[in-house]
Amino acid sequence: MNGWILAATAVLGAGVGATVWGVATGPLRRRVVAQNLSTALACPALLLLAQGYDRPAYVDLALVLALLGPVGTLVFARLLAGELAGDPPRARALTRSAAGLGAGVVLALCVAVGPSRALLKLLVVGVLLVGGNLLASRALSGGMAGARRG
Amino acid sequence: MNRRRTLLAVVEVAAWWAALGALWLVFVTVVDPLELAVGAGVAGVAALAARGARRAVAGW
Amino acid sequence: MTAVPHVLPYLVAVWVFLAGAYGLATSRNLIHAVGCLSVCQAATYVLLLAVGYRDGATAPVFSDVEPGTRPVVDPVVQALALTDVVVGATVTALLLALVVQVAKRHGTVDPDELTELRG
Amino acid sequence: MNPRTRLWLVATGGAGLAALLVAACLRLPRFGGDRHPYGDRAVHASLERHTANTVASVNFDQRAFDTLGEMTILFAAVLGCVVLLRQTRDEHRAHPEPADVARPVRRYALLVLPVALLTGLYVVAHGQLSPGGGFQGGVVAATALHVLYLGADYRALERVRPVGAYEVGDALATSAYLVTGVAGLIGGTAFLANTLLPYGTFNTLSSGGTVPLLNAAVGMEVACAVVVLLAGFLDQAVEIVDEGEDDDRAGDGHHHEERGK
Amino acid sequence: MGEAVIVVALLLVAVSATAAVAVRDPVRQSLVLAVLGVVLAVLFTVLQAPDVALSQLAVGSALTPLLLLLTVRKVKRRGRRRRENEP
Repeated sequence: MNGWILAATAVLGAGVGATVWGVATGPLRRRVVAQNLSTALACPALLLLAQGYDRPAYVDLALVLALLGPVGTLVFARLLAGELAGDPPRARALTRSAAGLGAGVVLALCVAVGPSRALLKLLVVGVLLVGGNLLASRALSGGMAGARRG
Repeated sequence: MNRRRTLLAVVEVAAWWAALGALWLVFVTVVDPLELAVGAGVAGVAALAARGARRAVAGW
Repeated sequence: MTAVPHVLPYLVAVWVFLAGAYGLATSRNLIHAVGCLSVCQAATYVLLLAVGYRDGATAPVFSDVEPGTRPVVDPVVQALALTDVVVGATVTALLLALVVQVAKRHGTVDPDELTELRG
Repeated sequence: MNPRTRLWLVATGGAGLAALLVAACLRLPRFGGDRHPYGDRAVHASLERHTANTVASVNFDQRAFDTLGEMTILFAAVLGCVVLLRQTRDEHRAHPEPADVARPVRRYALLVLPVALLTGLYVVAHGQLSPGGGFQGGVVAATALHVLYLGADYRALERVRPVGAYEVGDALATSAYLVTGVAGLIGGTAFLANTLLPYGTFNTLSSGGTVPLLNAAVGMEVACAVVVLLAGFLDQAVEIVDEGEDDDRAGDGHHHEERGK
Repeated sequence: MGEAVIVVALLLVAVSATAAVAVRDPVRQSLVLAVLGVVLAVLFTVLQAPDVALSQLAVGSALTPLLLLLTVRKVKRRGRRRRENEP
């Protein structure tokens, strides 16, 4: 057990745990935000685990999650646009803090890894993660308003 | 105008190809000739898909 | 280590399976039932991987570690679970296609109403 | 059977099953134990054949016949979906109206599509080296295409997705797997035996004998299967309207929401 | 306690699986199932099964929710028609 895994445990227990609770209760607008945050928090946790286990190959998992997590949120934003239009989710502060956590984790890992090809891969994952989640959050709060049918 | 359009298409695909090829090099851990060849092919497929997608969204 | 963590993963698998089965039995909506079935499937993955785990070991993937330097977990159960995940998703899709057919034929996806229709 | 009796039945059966399962759990080898005879042998065999990802070696070499079965299930499931979701005589196609998606979302979709496709193909190509393989990469690549539906509209997706071609690809990939197996039978020793090709240098793309080939075949099959599968569902949900069903346009004004019944 | 992360992931799976069953509306259930998929992927990672985790991520994050929501949309359209026919 090292510091990286401890950090991952904290992110999982506090962050992802909270999103599980958020997605299971409350109005629909809170649930979709919680779903988006669950990928935004699980991805840094996966990166931390990759570093903690000293397995650069595990970064592929975070890469796939950073790509497909926001796509999953887009699925909900698109197909629930009708339900969400009347009651759009607003969670700017939460989304930003999750994005900030993701960026912070990526930067910390970059410092730990040092200049190499792995660093570039981490940066790619970080950009996809932060950009994707901010955009998915934007899509949830009205970005799909014109796509209620079709 | 037709030649101009072809040129634009080639430039678009080539730009995507270069960007995606660079991304492939970031993903892989070991670089050898076979890896480069596969990467070039895959980046080509993805570049064509990128152009196809852009045209499909914009209308033909 | 106390004795609890040694059976906890198995107990979690049992719990997830039973929860899914309960949902299946009491479901009032076939789409919800298909979701519950995928929860049951998840229990099998948890059980398989728990059986294959080894304390302090790492994944049996040697692209970034030298073979023999670190203990590795059991790859056989992982291979079983891996194909299961994707095939399970397609089976879920098949069941959902059946649900669409049921909705078309009978106009409802409530299993109780469907029973009444038949009887 | 009334709901009350059924609940009793479920409770009794569930309690019995729970008791049996917990009793079984207590007798299982302890979690994290050190005895994995099959695993150790599988790792040994995989390293002997220069396959870095032992899980890929188990799937496509040591238990390749089993994977053929999995592929067949996949193929049959997709076939079933296509049959169940086909357009029947009393249904017609209503063209979906173009959707008006916010511009950043559309740009994001156009950017993510090639990147996700590349990632999917990367995962397939490195299946025998790093975590991944045909099953995972195929799903990623197929999902990548559908970003176009999410970020634009269904018509845009239909333009880049001729379903017929993917059906052919699905069948071709399945046959490619079989042909590789038969080639092992003819040129080597047994069906799907990995004796045909040199094992190559450890931890490079060409290592592992026939593992990369089978991996690629599975990747193509899964990708095509998922595309065909989603095409059936998208057609039903977006395009196909049967007689009497209220058209999208008529019903759009009131989106009912069924709150947890 | 090197196994703390495993215990946390196991508990998350147990809780989200229970929630996925308890939430009865298929739309909300598909949201919980998406989160369950991500949590399962994390559990598989800490059980040192990155291949399975990748599989679960690919399937659970976008494909399964899309299938479920498309089915819900199709069925709902039919249900609406039925309710209007028999008041």
